[in-house]
Amino acid sequence: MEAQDEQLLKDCAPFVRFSKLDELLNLGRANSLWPLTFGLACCAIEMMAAGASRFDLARFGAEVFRPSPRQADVMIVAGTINKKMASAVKTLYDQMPEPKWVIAMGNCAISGGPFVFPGQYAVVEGVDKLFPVDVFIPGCPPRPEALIEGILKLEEKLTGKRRWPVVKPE
Amino acid sequence: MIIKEDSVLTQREAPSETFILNLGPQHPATHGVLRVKMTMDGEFVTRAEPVCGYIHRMQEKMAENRTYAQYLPNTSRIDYLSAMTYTHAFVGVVERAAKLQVPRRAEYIRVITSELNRISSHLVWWGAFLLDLGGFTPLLYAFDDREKILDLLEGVTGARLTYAYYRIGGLYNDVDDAFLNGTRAFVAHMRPRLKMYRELVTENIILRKRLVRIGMVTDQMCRRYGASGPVIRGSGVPYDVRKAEPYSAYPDFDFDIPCFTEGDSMARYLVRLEEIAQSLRIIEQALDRLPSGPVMAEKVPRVLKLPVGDYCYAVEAARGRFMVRLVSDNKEIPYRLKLRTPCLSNLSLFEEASQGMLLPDALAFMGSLDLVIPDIDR
Amino acid sequence: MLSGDLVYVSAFCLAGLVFALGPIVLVHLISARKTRNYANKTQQYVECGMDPIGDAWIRYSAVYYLYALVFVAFAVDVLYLIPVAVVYNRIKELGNRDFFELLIFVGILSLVIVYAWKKGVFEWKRKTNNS
Amino acid sequence: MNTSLPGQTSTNPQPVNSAPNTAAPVAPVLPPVGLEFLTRSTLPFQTVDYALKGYHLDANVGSDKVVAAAVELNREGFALDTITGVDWLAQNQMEVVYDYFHPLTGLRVVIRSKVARENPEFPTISTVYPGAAWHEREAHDFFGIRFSGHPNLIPFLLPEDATYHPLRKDFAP
Repeated sequence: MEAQDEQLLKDCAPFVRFSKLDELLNLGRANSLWPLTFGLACCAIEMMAAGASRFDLARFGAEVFRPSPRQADVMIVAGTINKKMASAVKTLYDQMPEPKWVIAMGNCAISGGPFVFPGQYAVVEGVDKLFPVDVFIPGCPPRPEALIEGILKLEEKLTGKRRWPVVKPE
Repeated sequence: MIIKEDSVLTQREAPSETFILNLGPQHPATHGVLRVKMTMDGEFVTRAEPVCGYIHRMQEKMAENRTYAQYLPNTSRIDYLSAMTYTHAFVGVVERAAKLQVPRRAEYIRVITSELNRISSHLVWWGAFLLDLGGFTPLLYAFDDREKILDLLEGVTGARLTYAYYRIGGLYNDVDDAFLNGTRAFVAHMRPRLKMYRELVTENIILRKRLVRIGMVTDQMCRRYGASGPVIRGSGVPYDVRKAEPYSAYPDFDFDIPCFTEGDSMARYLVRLEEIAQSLRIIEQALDRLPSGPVMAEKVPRVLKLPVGDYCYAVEAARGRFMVRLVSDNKEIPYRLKLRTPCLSNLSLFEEASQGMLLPDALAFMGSLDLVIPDIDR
Repeated sequence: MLSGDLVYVSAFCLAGLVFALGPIVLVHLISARKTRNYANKTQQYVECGMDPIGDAWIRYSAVYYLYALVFVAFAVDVLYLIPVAVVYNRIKELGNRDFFELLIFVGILSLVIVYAWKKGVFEWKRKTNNS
Repeated sequence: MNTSLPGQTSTNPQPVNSAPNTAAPVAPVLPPVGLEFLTRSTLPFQTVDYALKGYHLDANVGSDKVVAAAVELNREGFALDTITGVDWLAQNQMEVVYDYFHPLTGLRVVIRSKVARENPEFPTISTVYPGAAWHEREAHDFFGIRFSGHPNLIPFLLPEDATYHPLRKDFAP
């Protein structure tokens, strides 16, 4: 019986593949990340440019920008987090349903960026001081291609493999 | 069920209570982190009080521990949509205080890049404003054109949004032929596009119903709140810093100030679209008469110490009058740097102008003011 | 014959039930139980980042209810149009009578709009005396 | 609808939504247009070299005469540009500079006033210029200048419970 089973498995290998349900779900989630429109400052304009006609985020399934945290999967923190705004950012993070991810876009979201100087009193130096961040995109503001690379990095984090070619600087 | 004594059973006309609606920091129509506490009576706004400070980034405090050259990148992060004009004001006030003579070619290139930046800023406003009113496709058209401008400016300055292209005394580098030919091609491409925008959107009856006679702002109200730019030009006062306080190379060019007298959101909308046409005219004239020569003043002192005193320099940014007030005490860092930003004054008339408005009209009115929130909070 | 029909109808009801409750069960099985929160504001119903000011249980103006009634009227209207759509134009000898019946039915129902228009529902007229 | 402003007569009313090509009268650098109000004014104005300073007229008044200056400039048709606080730590003084611009003549006027640095107090001009309310709240945020008579002098850019004044020279975070 075993020989026949092996033979059977070998015959239908190209059509049938066994894996965990989670991997299937993650594949679906990775290709339809709904970002939360959370544009704070300059990076928001580059995020809009990424969503607009030339750097089309729709190619990666991430062009549906949801204003409400209840319907968003990933929070792209695009801009400077202010101490007065920190509680609002945390509230929005709490209101997002699991599974949720955070992309820190721009130097301000990574480490306070250009607004860190001795005697600064208003900027939270980095979003990871408020909640865990999955992908950091450096730049001030990062180019739309960098945001797309960040989303691809997040997809790689979800599914474990990278479907899109990696751009090598020649 | 406790019947309150003034409950509906005993009263003929039951008054509906007002509730406070938080048009909070996270809202698609505020295009940033502006919070407006709106006291609503049903659908009508009885009092709308903007609360700012959610993106306050201490620009003026930073000026007090940065030398003049180090502060340059900050100026393009105050209003990142018209970054060139803001850098122009800061560089202008330093040149005015140090009595530096900027070469003619640098002034012309500053005018060309500032006007290109004004067009790209109006295009972002146009796309986002129609997004607020519910039209999704114009944003894609506007950003498509804007990318052409960004390619031109990126070729010369290296940045897409926050250029620190101007230097104290001139420019970072000279423009190449690709930029000049590309700009001419862009001007030729943009004019028919403007005609298409007018047919596609401006003559659309829904847009006219949403904007005509909505958000009325009188010229007296503009003056008392210090509003400037398209807001005051939409209310009948042709005030434009390029004409009122001529700076840089603007006196050499012949252009008009679009001015409408209705003072409603439609007037402000038309002023901005007309301004794009005027900017194209300026760019064309500047390209035709672009002088040759250096782009940097000869002797710019390495360590710049400005004479004691206070100096002002005002420019016409995309949103209005941006003025830099510099107080110097002959050290290499400014003693005090005040940034008079247009959006703060333009928004300050929102509270008085939006009383009694319907909520959707108040949002259309706020969109027509063209606000950039870090410009208010600095 | 009777049992045949009974099987048919019960299958239909079962499919409807599965169609309705299926996603709820599936989501309960697959999705996470709770979400990470750092300011325990998960239950806050307002999604603008700020705590709501004042109470939501206040006396709204009647215009909202009238607006909802117009919607309900047309929802019921569509409810009756679905079976019509299934058998529309099936019976040849009726000619286009079913079209006119449809027209009369929708016409009567659109009187709701006329009534609402007259009562000033669409102008959001404020009935409060502290206008 | 188009009430003519004092000083200059403004443009004639245009038909709806046409683009009239009227340009603002270009203010020559020296002598600037619209100086005739100087004859009527009671403020100690000195003319200043615009090419160097960026404004035309400068007046130094006591802190009590600030509202009178605002009333007069409002009558002349000026618009409030901004209110700037400057902390002179060395001279132990707190200075407030009121900038005005005229929307029709492009004239730039500056009114400045100084008080002791301990608890600086200025009368509010938001009764004359409602736009000044926010500028005054911001000056209060950054310098702790109290504007008596201000409708709601709560922090404008800083968090609601902020008691520190960051732009004072002796501010330590």
